[in-house]
Amino acid sequence: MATIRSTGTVVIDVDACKGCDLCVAACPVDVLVMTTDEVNVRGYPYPQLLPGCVGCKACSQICPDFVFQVYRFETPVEHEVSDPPPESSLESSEGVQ
Amino acid sequence: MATIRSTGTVVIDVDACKGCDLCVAACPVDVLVMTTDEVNVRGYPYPQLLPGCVGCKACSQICPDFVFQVYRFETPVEHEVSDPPPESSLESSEGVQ
Amino acid sequence: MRREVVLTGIGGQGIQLSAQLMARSALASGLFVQVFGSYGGMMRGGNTEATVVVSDEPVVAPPTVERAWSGIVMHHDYSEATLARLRPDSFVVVDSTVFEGELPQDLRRVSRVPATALAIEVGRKQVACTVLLGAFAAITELVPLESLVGALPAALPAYRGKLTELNREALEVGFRAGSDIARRDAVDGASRVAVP
Amino acid sequence: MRREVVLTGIGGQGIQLSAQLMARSALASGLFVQVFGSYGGMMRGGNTEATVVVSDEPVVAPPTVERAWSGIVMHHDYSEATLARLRPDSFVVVDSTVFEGELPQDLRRVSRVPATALAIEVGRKQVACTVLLGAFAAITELVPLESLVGALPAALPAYRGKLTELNREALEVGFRAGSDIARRDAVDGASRVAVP
Amino acid sequence: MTTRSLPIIESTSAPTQAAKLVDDFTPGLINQGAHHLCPGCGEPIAMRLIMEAVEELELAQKTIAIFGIGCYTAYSNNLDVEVLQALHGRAPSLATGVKRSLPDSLVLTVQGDGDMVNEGLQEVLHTMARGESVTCFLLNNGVFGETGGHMTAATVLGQRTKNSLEGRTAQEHGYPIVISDLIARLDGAAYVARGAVNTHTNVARTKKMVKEALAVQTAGLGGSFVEILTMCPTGWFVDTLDAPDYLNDNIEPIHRFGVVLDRSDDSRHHGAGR
Amino acid sequence: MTTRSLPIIESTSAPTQAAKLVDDFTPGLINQGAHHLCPGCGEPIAMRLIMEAVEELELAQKTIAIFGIGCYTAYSNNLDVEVLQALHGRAPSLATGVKRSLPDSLVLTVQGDGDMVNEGLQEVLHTMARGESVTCFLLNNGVFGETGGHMTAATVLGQRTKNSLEGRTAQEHGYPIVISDLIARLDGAAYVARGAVNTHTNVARTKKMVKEALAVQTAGLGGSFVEILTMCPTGWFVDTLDAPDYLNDNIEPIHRFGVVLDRSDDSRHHGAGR
Amino acid sequence: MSVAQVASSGSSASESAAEPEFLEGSEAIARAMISAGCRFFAGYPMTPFTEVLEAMAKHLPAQGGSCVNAESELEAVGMAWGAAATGTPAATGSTGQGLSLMQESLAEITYARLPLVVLNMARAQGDYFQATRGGGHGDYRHIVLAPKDVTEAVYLVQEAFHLAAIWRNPVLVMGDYYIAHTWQSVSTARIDFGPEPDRSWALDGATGGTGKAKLISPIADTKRGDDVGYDLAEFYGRRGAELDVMGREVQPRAETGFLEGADLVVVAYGTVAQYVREAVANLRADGAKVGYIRPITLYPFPTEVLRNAASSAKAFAVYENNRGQMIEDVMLSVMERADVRFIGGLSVDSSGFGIAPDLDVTSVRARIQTTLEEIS
Amino acid sequence: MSVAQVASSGSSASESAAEPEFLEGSEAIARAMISAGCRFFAGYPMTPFTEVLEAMAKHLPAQGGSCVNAESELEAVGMAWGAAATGTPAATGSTGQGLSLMQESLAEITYARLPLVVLNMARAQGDYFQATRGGGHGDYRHIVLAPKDVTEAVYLVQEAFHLAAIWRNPVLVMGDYYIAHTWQSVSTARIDFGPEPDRSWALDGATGGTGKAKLISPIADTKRGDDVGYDLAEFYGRRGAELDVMGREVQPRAETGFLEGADLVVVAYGTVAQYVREAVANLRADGAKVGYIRPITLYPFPTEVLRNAASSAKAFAVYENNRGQMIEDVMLSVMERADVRFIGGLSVDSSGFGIAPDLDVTSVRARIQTTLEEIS
Ligand SMILES: Cc1ncc(C[n+]2csc(CCOP(=O)(O)OP(=O)(O)O)c2C)c(N)n1
Ligand SMILES: Cc1ncc(C[n+]2csc(CCOP(=O)(O)OP(=O)(O)O)c2C)c(N)n1
Ligand code: SF4
Ligand code: SF4
Ligand code: SF4
Ligand code: SF4
Ligand code: SF4
Ligand code: SF4
Ligand SMILES: [Mg+2]
Ligand SMILES: [Mg+2]
Repeated sequence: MATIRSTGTVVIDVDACKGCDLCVAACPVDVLVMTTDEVNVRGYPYPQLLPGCVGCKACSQICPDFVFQVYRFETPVEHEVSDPPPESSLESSEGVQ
Repeated sequence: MATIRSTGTVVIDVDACKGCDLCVAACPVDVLVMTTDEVNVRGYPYPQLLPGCVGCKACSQICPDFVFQVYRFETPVEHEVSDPPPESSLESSEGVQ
Repeated sequence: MRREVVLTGIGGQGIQLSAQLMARSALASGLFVQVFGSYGGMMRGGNTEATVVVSDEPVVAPPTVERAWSGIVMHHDYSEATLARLRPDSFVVVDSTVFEGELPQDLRRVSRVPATALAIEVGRKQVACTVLLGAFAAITELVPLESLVGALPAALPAYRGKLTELNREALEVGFRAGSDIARRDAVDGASRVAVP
Repeated sequence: MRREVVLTGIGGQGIQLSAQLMARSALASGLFVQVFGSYGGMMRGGNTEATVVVSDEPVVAPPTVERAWSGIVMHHDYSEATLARLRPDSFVVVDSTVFEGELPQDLRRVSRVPATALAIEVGRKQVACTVLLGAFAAITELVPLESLVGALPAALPAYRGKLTELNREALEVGFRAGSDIARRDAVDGASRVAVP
Repeated sequence: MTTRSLPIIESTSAPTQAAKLVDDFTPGLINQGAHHLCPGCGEPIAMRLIMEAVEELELAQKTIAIFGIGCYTAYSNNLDVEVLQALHGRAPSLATGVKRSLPDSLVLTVQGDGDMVNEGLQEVLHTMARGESVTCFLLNNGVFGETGGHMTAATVLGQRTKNSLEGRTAQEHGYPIVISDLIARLDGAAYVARGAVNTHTNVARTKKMVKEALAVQTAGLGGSFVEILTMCPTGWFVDTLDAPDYLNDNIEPIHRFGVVLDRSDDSRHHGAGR
Repeated sequence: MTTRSLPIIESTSAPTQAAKLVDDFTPGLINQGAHHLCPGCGEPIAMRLIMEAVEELELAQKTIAIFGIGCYTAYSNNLDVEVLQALHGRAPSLATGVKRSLPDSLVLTVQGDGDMVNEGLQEVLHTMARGESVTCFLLNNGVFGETGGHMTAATVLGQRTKNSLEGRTAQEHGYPIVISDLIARLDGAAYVARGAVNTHTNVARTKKMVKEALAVQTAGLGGSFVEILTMCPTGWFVDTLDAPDYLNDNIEPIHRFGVVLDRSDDSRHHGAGR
Repeated sequence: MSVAQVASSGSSASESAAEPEFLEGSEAIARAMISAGCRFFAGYPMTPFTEVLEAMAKHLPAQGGSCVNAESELEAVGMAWGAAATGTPAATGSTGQGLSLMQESLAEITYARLPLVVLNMARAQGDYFQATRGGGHGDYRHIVLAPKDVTEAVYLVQEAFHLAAIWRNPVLVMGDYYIAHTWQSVSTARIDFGPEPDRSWALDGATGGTGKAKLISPIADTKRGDDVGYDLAEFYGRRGAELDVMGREVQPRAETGFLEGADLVVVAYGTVAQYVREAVANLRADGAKVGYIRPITLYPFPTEVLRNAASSAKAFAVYENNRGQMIEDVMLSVMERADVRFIGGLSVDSSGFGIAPDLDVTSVRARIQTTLEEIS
Repeated sequence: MSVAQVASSGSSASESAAEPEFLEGSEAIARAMISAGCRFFAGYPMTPFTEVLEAMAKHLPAQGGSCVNAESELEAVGMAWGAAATGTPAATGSTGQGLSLMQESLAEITYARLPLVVLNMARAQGDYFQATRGGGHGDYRHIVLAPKDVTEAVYLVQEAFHLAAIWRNPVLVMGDYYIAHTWQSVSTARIDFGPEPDRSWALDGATGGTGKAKLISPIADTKRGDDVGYDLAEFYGRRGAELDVMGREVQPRAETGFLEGADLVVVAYGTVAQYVREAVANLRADGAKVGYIRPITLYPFPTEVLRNAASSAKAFAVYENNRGQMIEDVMLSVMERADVRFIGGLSVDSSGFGIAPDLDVTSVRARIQTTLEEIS
């Protein structure tokens, strides 16, 4: 068990997504993952949010389909998780492919 | 009295001339002069040759109306003249304007 | 014998490829075929539609038909005009993963196959229509599976060679799903729609 | 009263300017005028022609006339069509320095003025037609010299202002030459052609 | 595939905790985000950043955007600025007519490389040479996306396209035009820069260029021009996720990122027009 | 007026003394010298030197000359090489079609600055960018001579023309395009040079450039391009005799003489086509 | 001779207070355009359009307008398009080749429903089909006006701006070398054609950010704000219907002369018609039963005028300076109610513009005479 | 149903030895062009012309030809012009806007008397006027062929090269999205149309330095070798006369069906005519007295065929996918011998090409039915 702190969060407009993965690659803290077993109304996998978002707007700025709304919390939010977060966001971000 | 030597000469197709003066300006030894009291069939003054041509083709290459044929003598030709040739061809060439 | 099949979907689902496979497979069986494909409007992801006419005598028909014998329906977007071309007694196979539209009331039979889901399992969403074609073949017996697979090399552009394998799998997966449906239908007593 | 004058020459002789001077001078006398100028074909030095119609009532005529009262002829090149427009009883003034062509047989009178030579004396070959116009005015009395000179500023483009003086001189030189001819003709008993 | 088993955060609606909205689905000047461009296409990203720049500079009510013809044309329908639709290649000339008629407006064009470097090369060059106070944006993806991914006059050597399946070669297909560098040679141009939308940092960098270009127009300094390299996974025969790297590795070495020309400090330089 | 009183040499026919003809009225490849271009026009001089270069390289029977539309067009009638008349601005595209069909021919175009830098800017740039093995000649006099001396896209600032009577200003008329320098930026171009015909020494120098350009074509190295500055006393509002100096003083400082690009040593560079 | 159908140019000149000036046709046209409100002009030199361009460049800036020396005709028409989209009364034009280059844009400007005046300062009359049927792609029409001389050109050019504004459609004015190069004393003062329609459709940037930002496009006129995109069928249908209305409601016009009792009616337009009129007048004076019709609007074509004349005439002779184009409109009007013959033919001088050698009253008269003999 | 007037495509396919292949229309057209000898092609992508361009790029180089991906349509037509001047059988083409851009060159290529095949892979049928009257400047015509399907396109495209060579004139082939995108089994083997005319007029450089070097120009065909310059009047006169001869001598063609006893004749061309034919056949089967005529040559128009039909029919109904253009040629043929009505109209889908929603047998049939009722 560990605690992950999110200083921001996103709203994901799932049905707008075209599954291109660009957001996942862009997220500097690697908190976006694509669905593997579910597709949206257009038949695309789409991203889901894990704890740890920093509200950096990387995803929203790179997303070609305007799927994200980004918020920054006034006070950070803590999430209890079973595993520790990955060491390097960059490596793990690549690992998502 | 003096002697001027011509190592070349030109044939001038007077009626083809449009009186632009470019040949006169081009002649490095200043042996072309424009008529001042006669015009050709199109109403233009045209160049005449004085002794001293060197057959350098400056006139024929610059003439926009292909008025000149240029020859080089196998043996230079001497002309008797009353005045000495001008000192500097460039200055006198400008003087012709 | 003359069979008209209309296919409809959105760009990137493989509609045109499926029409080609069906056509070449029918040609291989000595039938006459005409295909008309319409796709790519102002942008990607637009409508794509195909009309396949298979006949045992030379086809002299306008490129589009208005009374089709059956349909392959990949998506609800833009499907309206195509669905309107179906004969009252025709039947359709539908990609149940994504299709959310209305179908005409009077169809003889509707077979729902989760083609996109199966395609993603195969490894590429883009082969969804090939999956549905496989199912269609199983249900209608208009063309045999082997000849569909055999048509793949000719129908895929040379530079897309690596897709042959994926599509072969998709056809097989779809064919299996279609066979299941056909079997179930037979049990249910639904009327067969295969080529007479 | 209606007078048609046609002018012909090659580019650079001042044909259009002369037509303008004649027209504006006639306008200044309260007459009605129409001018049509044609010039500049594929290249410089091509044909240039003008038609001036002067009348004491408003001019409603096609731009070109085919029965002109008189002509101003600056050069033989291209002059054929223009000369053909002259009435049998018309007359022409000709630049004798360069004109080498044939004139129609039936002209009432031909006045030869060495316009180009005179223009070169004035200092610029390009004012040759203005010289001829001066002569024409003296011979025909269609327009007075003063009003031709008066028309110069309006007829010359602003950026050619320095030419006003040259052209004034040209008009005067020509007028003098024309007056001489007119006087000589009068002595010779040649019929007058001036405006009735 | 990730092996982590972190909890998925619910993200279908705004957070219940106190939070500030820092980026919306679409910028204020895009009426409608949804579009039919391909997955992973760079063009909507470019459109977003241009519209954000206009909004941030508070120029929306002065803007007239003139569109060329390519995949991006679909966007003419979605923007909340006034749009004038041009023919293929002709946008800069329309822009000239608009700007001369409305000297106080902000006039921008949106063209692709096919539209600008092929069909309309002459128009953009003349407009920039003249020093027209308009801003031209080039969405350069190295292909005619719209017609199915054919080579353009800007396609780099070696690139595979629908009509250079083995990769563009100089011998068969000629050499590409490096358009921003060419435009920077024109005396009428006051600002020329090249950015990209393949990473979010490039997006941010490019937005600065866009703002600078618009400022140059507002100041009447002459022509301004921003080339934005965009991904076209469809035309490039690459997966959407590989496209950003493909751009870095294959296109950027020829069409280099950066400010190519900046005369914004030269107050003697000024645009044409009245 | 000269004050000398030298005798006038009779020069209506060939000399009676033994002499060698070193220059004829017109070069062998000009059927007809007489033309209706203005007194002091530079274009016939340029045509002469191009035709001399073709003759000296013994390429006459391979040559197809493609003409644009301007005063020089009159020359299409006079040359003793095959001529294909193009529309205004379009010559380089016709040249491409000819060269692809007859790869062994020598294909050259003759255009003016109006024809090339205005109406057909796109065509020459694409042709040179592509690296088409053709040679394009530009007779640049800074005006549309043919229509009466209007400003072109190559007219230098300050020059008086029919539509810039007080001299071209950037603010009113935009900036000029320095075309050879622009073309030299194109990877497909193999040889780019700028000469002039305002003096006989420049004529000689320019002839060398023309020969080099044709040699580059023969070797299939890519596009070759020679700009020739020509006098247009009519359009420039200057006397014929002042025109050569006007060119030196006003035009050459912007459109500089010399070889701008020479890849003729780079054997890896090659033109497009088959 | 009676000048029929419509207020001809004569009346217009008198409407204006300003004194007539002695002007070259090209200059008069330019001044008339400015009087009509033209504030944007772009063009590329080509004789005899050049002359108009020069005059616009000289006069327009002083009126607060812009005249751009465009780098080519393609660019000129593009610039005019841009200006027109801002609601600025705009014009462009060219000659022959230049007009051909503009066809793509002229077609699309029509779909985009923009007012624009286009001058075709033609060489000869070979562009009749292009003008009346549209040389570009698709299905569109321009209103086409064909003045016979400078005075009428000055009137029609002004009216062209009015018609363009009313119909939000390009209006083509057919001039030629003769009109451009003829000097006449004319008034170019503003003519009042009644109230101008509103231009609230025009772009000025102001609707940006309101959620309803304007759109001007050849395929739509409002943004749909959905993700489906434009509905071309709907738009083209609507635009087509508007064009139909324009074709029906614009008043066709013609000048007619000597029609009473005419066995033969000669049809000609533009400058050519001036020679025809004079030839017909001569023949009438000699007792021949011949009249003429001069279409002033080439589109819509004055079909009724011809049809009415066909009820009494035996034959029609069409004189065009081309190989025969307007003759199709004449035949479509007359049908088989009278014989239709072509008596024109292309006539050009060595420059391809300038004076048409065949065009003089004597030879026109001779052709009419021959036709009269043939039909009697 | 009888296919009238001319050897239709059916016979041509059987003439060739080669086995039919299953090909998309665009590919079939490309192969047919190559079979016909085409060795130069240039084009710029635009749906549905793109597809032909792609196929040419794929196949032409292997035959020793050149296919250039031109940077624009203006450049494409220029390249084709250059190639044509060397005597190389050449073609180009485009769609809509692209064709409009080419009008200037297409006009001048015609004056220059060069053979060229031009494909108009049209969207809808709005370009009828442009094709048949020439959208460019001046007075010229192209031969215009309008196939109804892939099989006929393969035939006519080959014949186009032959006609272009014989007449030294551009020949336009009107295709569309349907033809480009329809797959059929067709043979694209070479069809023999008889001996090819000589091409000694073509440029190859060889006459340089002979004193008689060749010239190809839109305003002259030989150098005069004097200082006067070209004689445009003479040249245009000659060229015009050649065009007249071409217009008279090229055999007009049409397919006709069910004309016997038909009260109503429906006229349509191209793909549209396929729907009309089927609708007419249906109606005939139900006893309606209706027939059809499908012009195959749009220029020269098969006037006689229509005129003959007019002697017995009460009315003609014209179906075009546009606002009515060919109807003028129908009226010029039928005159007032029968009533002429327009039953077509522009029908496009949201892309502006692709499927025309109105175009199905039922709705075509309904329009014909209505007309039948109106006239009875
Ligand atoms: C005159 C003309 N020719 C061709 C076309 C067809 N066409 C539409 S978009 C396009 C290419 C667009 O390429 P680009 O501008 O790079 O935009 P992209 O699709 O790559 O975003 C072409 C050739 C056209 N619309 N108009
Ligand atoms: C499409 C088109 N537009 C305009 C013209 C008119 N025109 C003929 S020559 C020319 C200018 C030529 O200028 P340039 O090429 O510089 O040649 P110059 O006369 O200066 O030698 C123009 C605009 C034309 N012939 N075609
Ligand atoms: S806002 Fe930043 S941290 Fe949060 S999901 Fe988006 S990219 Fe990741
Ligand atoms: S970037 Fe946007 S469209 Fe692409 S996967 Fe992420 S949310 Fe979906
Ligand atoms: S050849 Fe030389 S020296 Fe002789 S006249 Fe000519 S320029 Fe003068
Ligand atoms: S250069 Fe030629 S045209 Fe000019 S003055 Fe000399 S001879 Fe005459
Ligand atoms: S084809 Fe390319 S540019 Fe067009 S929408 Fe798809 S990815 Fe974007
Ligand atoms: S106008 Fe200029 S370019 Fe033309 S012929 Fe005269 S001097 Fe030469
Ligand atoms: Mg692109
Ligand atoms: Mg020039």
